[in-house]
Amino acid sequence: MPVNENWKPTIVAFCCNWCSYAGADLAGSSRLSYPADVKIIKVPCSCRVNPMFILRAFEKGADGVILCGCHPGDCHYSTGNYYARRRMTLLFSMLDYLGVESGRTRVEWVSAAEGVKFSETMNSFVEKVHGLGPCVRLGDLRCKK
Amino acid sequence: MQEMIQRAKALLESGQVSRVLGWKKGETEFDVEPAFFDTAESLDGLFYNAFCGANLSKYLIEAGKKEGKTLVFLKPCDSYSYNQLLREHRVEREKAYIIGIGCKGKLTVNKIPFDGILSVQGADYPDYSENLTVETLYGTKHISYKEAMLERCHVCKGKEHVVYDELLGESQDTVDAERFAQVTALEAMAPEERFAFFQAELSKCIRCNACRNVCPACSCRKCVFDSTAFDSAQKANTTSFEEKMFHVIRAFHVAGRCTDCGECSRVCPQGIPLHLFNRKFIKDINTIYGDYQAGADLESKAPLTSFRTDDAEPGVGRG
Amino acid sequence: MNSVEAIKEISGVNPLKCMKCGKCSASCPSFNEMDIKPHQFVTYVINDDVESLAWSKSAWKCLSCFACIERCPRDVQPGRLIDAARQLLIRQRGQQGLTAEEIPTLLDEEMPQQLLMSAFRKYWR
Amino acid sequence: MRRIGVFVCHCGSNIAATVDVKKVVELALREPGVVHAEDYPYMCSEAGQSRIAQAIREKQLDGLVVCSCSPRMHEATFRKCAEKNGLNPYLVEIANIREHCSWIHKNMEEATQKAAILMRAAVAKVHLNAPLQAGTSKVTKRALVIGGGIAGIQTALDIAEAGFPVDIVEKEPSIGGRMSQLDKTFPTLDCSACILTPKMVDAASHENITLFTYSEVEKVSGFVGNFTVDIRKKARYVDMDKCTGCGVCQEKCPSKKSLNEFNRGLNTRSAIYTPFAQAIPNVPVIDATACIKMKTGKCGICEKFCQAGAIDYTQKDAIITREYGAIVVATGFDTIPLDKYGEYAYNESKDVITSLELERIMNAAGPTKGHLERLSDGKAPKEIVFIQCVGSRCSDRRGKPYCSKICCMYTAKHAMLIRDKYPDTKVTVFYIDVRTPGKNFDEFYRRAVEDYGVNYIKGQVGKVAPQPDGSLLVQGVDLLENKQILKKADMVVLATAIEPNKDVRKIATMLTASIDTNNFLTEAHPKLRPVESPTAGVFLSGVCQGPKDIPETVAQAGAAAVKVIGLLAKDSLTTNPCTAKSDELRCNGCSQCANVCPYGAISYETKLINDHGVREERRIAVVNSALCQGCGACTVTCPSGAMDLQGFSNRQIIAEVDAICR
Repeated sequence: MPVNENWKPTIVAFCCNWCSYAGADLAGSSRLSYPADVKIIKVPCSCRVNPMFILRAFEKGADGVILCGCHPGDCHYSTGNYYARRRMTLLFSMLDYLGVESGRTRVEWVSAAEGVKFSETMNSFVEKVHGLGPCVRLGDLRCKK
Repeated sequence: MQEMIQRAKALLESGQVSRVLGWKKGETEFDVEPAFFDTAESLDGLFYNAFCGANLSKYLIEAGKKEGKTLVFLKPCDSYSYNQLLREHRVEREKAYIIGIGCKGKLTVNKIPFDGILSVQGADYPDYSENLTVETLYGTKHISYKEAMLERCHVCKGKEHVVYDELLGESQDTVDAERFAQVTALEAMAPEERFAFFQAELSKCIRCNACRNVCPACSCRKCVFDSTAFDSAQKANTTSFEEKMFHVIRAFHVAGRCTDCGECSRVCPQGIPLHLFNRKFIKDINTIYGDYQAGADLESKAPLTSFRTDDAEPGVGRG
Repeated sequence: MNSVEAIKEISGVNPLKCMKCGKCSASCPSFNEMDIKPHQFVTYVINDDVESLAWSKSAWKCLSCFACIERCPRDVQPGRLIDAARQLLIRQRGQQGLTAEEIPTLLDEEMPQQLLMSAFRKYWR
Repeated sequence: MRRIGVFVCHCGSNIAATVDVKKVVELALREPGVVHAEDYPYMCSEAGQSRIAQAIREKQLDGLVVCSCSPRMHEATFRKCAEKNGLNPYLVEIANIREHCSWIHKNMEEATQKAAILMRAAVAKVHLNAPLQAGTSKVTKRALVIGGGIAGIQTALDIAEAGFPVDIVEKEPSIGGRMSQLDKTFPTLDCSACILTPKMVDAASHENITLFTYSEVEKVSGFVGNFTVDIRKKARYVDMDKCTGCGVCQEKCPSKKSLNEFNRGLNTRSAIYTPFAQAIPNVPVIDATACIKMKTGKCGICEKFCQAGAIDYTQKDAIITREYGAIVVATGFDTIPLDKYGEYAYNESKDVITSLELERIMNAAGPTKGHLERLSDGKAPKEIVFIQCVGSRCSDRRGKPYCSKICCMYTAKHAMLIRDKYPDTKVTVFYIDVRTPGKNFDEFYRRAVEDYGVNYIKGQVGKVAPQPDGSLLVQGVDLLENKQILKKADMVVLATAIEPNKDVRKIATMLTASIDTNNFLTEAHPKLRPVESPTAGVFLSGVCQGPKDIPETVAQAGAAAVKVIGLLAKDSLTTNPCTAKSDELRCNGCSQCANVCPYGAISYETKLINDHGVREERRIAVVNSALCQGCGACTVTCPSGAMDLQGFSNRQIIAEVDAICR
């Protein structure tokens, strides 16, 4: 599907308060730009992200959802991101199974010191989602044409 | 069947149990439904044949709230569901007297491709014949037993009961297919094909909630889809969140807890192969985190409430 | 790929892990016959000086006894580097080691496979 | 509906240069519930805050959204401002339009649009914010110190001096730890016992300190301020109240073949024993595995000779349950096993010893009564080789990747002491680097070289080969001379790496304190909170946190004590109100949430529930808000959505999602 160059994707980024949100702050204070399409929602820990939030975002019109948390082993709550990792592994695999483009979901571990990584991650993720175009499949899952 | 009735009567009369949970015959022998029996006389109506597919374990949640013990007949695969409920503290072991009943594969009338079915012979337990004789409005027809068997019996987990007080009757191995073959076949398809497949299947859904109501893992006192906690209770709205995501969310909620009992697919009035969602999670769990069978025991750690520090990163298992 | 990269790839060793403790040289039975000592070998690789290694006696004096590999506390394992340098030199000179057909007659069940391989490279015809 | 005020900060030009703040204000006023919106150059300033105060009063606001810098910067400021003006602080939300917007975007239109969306999400969230009250929990004014070495003793003494009761749990029969095994201490060379024993006596006699020796921590539950700990007091078979410490039992005991742990197994002890003469308490224990009476029922000699009648073969382990407000881990270290280092011949030759064994040999109470002797033949060694970094700085499978930190100094000490006492004994040290940062440390090492003539060789030892004549052939290298060295020695001393005590993993698990890959306990912050564990109420003292020498250990012990005192000085603790909460009407009691809770904050109780007229007993989850740290792991395992996180509720996050995707 040819993608309109002027089309802007909607991207929701869930960031854990302790590492990734701070990493995003560092990207900001280091003036490392990434597209304005990314909107960050702060959660205490990556393990707070319910798969329902991700599905909800897609249902309401998001084109990509990314979850960022502390690196495994560095979780502020010691184990939260391990659970998040399992949940997202299974959820993303399911979405892929349903035929929803796998490029629309991502998990990335970004520490508070990784402003550069945060910005690079967002840049590459937006580029990927932009290439995929507007997300229609999940919404159309129950609308046979 | 007579053995079952006698044993149930004895237990009821001795006061060891206060009621019996089993099946009763509907209009025909292929129309069977779960039933409670409170008296010895009523037990004459207890019925068990190859159409007793219904998993009785979930009824024990409500039965457990009543006085005294409930005698229940559990097929091997039902006992997994019961064990899982036990694990989740939804039932108390002391409140049930479990007779593990033998199983030789369960049938569904939906797989008998004849019109005007009047009766089906050859499905009596414990004796059944290799071929079913089907009386229809248009004459007598034949179909093999296996052809009319539920999908889940072709990939049966095994005929061993994982929990019981006593065993009754014999079982017979029914496995003749690979459990994950359907999932694997779907995975091998192109994303567009998969999408088309699921879109076609899910578009049939009428949101009758039969799958949810029958599922032993969907035993929440109040379903998330009936509550306002997620802004998800919007049954009337066709473009709502719930409408689109119901089956995905349901599958995730039972992931790691689903015993693969297959009831969802059995009861779906639209014939949607709902087990394909649950079985995808089970397959992923098995390949990524190691084999796990929900309900097999009470101790092992469930895949979604445990972890390893060297777990795979999200993205594995994708096409 | 330059020679240093080739040595790193063949040996699978990261010479930068070396902390210059000298345990390799302390363990080496051929130390006195070597012009470039085992611990120096690592430094030469780090400094991209394969030329000197190529003309050194050391590559051919190493007995492949693996004492340095066994004892190196940093997993740098100079013996592997030396062996890799040897392989590289053989390849560059275009000379061949033993052929596959000749190997069975030389096999000794007691002999470690690695040593066998290393010796084949060294004592080519 | 909430009456919400939106405050858009310019942050000078930091925000205003890229975001059209007037436009954001204008858009804010269109959002439902927003009754006030304004912009100001510096919202966080006194003047900015007074504008917020004024708006709260005049427009009766019950929700604030501040569009400004990161909440990590000024969330606390604006919450305080709200609280001062009668508004619950948790009714404030920050839209981060600086770090997450103006600083990274150049296009004003785009940035303004994004700022407006972030504002919208914050407004949507604040509609659902509930006023939260920080709870309080009481503090049990007693501390537990696990480990009775110098770290534990010092921490306990400092806490006790501040007036708080402290218990020390020590698994050995006596307190004193590793330091009691040392002969002299660097860099002053004063006798270890001379400086340690008085502290041990102080600890034992302090009215605020209770010693539980020969005891282990069995179970820990609770949380900061309110720990409950089970301590297993192992059977001593000697009545501590009756024993006078006369020592006759040890003399008379016929079973004398047990390895003496205190002397690192270099000699033997009796079955009834105190580990060393200055042991505190000075009450022996009976080693049940060696005692003839306990094994065969015949003997009972100690009982016969005990004037005080203190021997009691029937004693059993006892479990003591005590409550504490804070726990200090001071479990110390041991040397690593040397089985994997065959090249040093440690298992082959009695004359290859570890440095800790040398301490015992040099000590007057040691196996050789303080004479430097070879353990093989009792001869005085004339040539001693020290090998540094045995198992330290090893990134291979055999050793430890870290520097053990103390070895350079104690080896210099040993070398110096030997050269001082036995001037005709030659001492050679093979080293990789000499690391002596510390007050008077390098001077100390240089004295060993310059004043005592210790021969330091830069290079490692490849092999130690025991010779038929009983000597040891050391093959090493001198990297500076580029020469291989063959040296005949009479004794080889290995500076063996240290590792955390093997029990630390068990203890860390009980405390839910995290440990690193080397089994050292992790500090809450490596620089700014070095003596606290990430688990609230658990503190670290000594080598359990990382290699340390005695001065550092004592300093850290004091620092840990200060943190404990600071905690115990409080009557109650304020708890984070953003904790999980279970809706009892929807809870299934399935226990999935408790399985993922890292703090053990979720318990279950059976409660009579009235569910829309249906009254029944149900098993439901209950969150201890003092324990809950608010990660939210439980909320996602809960299929019915009964478990929710206050301040980050399901509906709040979904509202944010909806606002962004709208």
